[in-house]
Amino acid sequence: MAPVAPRSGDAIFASVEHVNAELFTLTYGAIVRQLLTDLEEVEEVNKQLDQMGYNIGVRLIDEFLAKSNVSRCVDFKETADAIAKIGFKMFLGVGASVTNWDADGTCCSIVLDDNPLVDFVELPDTCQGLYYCNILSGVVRGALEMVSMKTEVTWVRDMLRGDDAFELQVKLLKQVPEEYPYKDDE
Amino acid sequence: MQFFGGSDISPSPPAPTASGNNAHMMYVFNRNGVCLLYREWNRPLHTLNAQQDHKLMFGLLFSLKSLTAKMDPTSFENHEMCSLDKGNLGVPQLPGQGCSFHSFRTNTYKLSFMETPSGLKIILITHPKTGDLRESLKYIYNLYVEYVVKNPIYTPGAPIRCELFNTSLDQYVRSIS
Amino acid sequence: MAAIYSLYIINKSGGLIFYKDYGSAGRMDTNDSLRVASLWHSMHAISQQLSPTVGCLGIELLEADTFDLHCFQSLTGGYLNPFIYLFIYKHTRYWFFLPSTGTKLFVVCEPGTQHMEGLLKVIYELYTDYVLKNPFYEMEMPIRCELFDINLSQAIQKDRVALLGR
Amino acid sequence: MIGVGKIKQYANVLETPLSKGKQEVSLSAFAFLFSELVQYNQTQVDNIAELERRLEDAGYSVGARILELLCHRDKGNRRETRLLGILSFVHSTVWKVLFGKVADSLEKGTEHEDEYMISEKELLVNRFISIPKDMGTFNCGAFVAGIVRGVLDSAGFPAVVTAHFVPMEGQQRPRTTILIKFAEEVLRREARLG
Repeated sequence: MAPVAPRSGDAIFASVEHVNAELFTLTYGAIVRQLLTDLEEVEEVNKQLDQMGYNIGVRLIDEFLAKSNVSRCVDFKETADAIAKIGFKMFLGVGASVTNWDADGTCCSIVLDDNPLVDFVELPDTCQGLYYCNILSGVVRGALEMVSMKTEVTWVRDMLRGDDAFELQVKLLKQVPEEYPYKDDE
Repeated sequence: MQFFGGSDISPSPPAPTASGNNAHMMYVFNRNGVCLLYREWNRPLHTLNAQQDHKLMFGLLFSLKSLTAKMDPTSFENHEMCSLDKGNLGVPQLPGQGCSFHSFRTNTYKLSFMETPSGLKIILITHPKTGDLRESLKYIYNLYVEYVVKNPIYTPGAPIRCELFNTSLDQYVRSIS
Repeated sequence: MAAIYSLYIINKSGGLIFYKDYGSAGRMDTNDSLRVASLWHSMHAISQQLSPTVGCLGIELLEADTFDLHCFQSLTGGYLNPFIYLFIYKHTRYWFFLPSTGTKLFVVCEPGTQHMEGLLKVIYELYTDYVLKNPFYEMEMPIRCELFDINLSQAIQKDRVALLGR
Repeated sequence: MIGVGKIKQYANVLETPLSKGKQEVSLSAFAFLFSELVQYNQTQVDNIAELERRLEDAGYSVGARILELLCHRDKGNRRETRLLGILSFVHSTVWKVLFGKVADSLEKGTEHEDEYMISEKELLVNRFISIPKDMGTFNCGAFVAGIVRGVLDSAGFPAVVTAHFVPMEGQQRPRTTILIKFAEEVLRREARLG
């Protein structure tokens, strides 16, 4: 069977149920506030947000693959492209682009056109060092790990810290190649 | 399971379905798991070396057979008397015993399988869209009886090296898929 | 005339996380269903290794004398957490190092039953909704989600009506 | 409560419109996020009552902000002063913003004067959630109860708000009822206003 072409992010977003972004944004704000109250260190909050994102990514990948008809996630470049172009649009309704690939194609940036997490948000100075949107880096890391791509995902630009855009850097750490050590005690 | 009688090459070969050869490869195993024949016509991918490939194929067939025997919804033995050998997972099946599978399909290939009462296993791997090849496998089995079993210099259990069998097999397989 | 005998859902390491049969034919007791699930998990992975071309996703349809087995698989998995399949035949040990594969759903039905692929896709969507989005479901564990059961029986019912209606 | 997420109050608020038109995300995104909120809080509590309270607290902060947002945007800064006014504001305006629809019903409690009930056949936050048997009557709708309390409290109508499953005959799934029990002073003021 000729593999079905992956569906566009817009097509999927149009076909799924929506909720008002404000509910999403304010619920996320509540989560961050809870973490800031429960955990003193801002660095701890960053870690916890990333872990929560990872837990989501591990579950969300199945829906992403099923609905996007992405046939196989073997090539890191293709997968990163699919996650940026289809994933962010399908779930958050925002576009994203993949840029600055490094020479050997194992590291890239995902730049978000928009970010529904940060409407109405103004970081007070008590939160220096907080990566408010760290849940997103965790989601990307968790999703990629499920298709056997171990990655490190970090924020390179964050508008809440004064930058001009939201930019994630995705670096492939390890992807076990297709052929594998065959052991047989014959 | 019907018994494949008849000595001459009958039934006549089923009408060839498609031109060109999208048959990939064929295996023949005997009841002891020895690979008597491996013919390859079109196989771009080899994930394993020949020996591992044959072992893995045999392992797959053997396990699938015991799985299908166990899952046979029409047999009652495995409900009441679970302890009965037949139908227990992993316990070798006697050839022709219990429910067996005749093919499986993945997105990249179709595997057609036949096991004779003598325990000979014939496996043909073709394009995923190929139709039902049970008749074709019977025909190939007849080729095997004709050119191999009846070939005086062939010692059973040894890999098949009868040229005549190979050429008529190639010709026939090219015509069916 | 039950077109569908039973439905299995297996997690990423081949553990059975959901089993339901529809009628007595083909009913399995718990350990047999566990064995069937883990054996199928290995067969599915092995079938990928024997593919003559790249991009094989494993068995989608197994045709047996008295039943068909349709399998749908999510495309997660890979070599980050591989597993070993050990197979002993005539006291020689064969063991193989296989990639883990995604969550699998398979349905056992009467030979020739139509549009099982469609039904499996629907059931898979119910899984991504009512199981994966349930905060009280722990990944890879047996599924005990009331909403999944309710929606599953509705989907099977609707499908069965479609089958009988044909 | 740390001030993260408070409304932008700086000069530039006039240039950037508060809402860039009706933006939406997928229900799945919200469902996964909410599921994570519940799972995180499960790790922070020892019993169900505490879990419910924490979800309610999280909702409360959302409710307070929703009121500010809606008053700035829709009401031209006019505040509700009467009980029925604020209840219908919650039942329709707030519900529409949060859940894209008006709540199924708004009823006055029969036994007690100070009780009102907003019910929803399928509360959005509960859409994909199956409560394990051993958690009894626990309802993730506590989050929504918190939102309602946040709105009412900030609007000057303090109340105790709880979420309950109410079985409906002929339905496999119970509906969720948000029970609002107003504080004494609200009723007294309401009586005074006649």
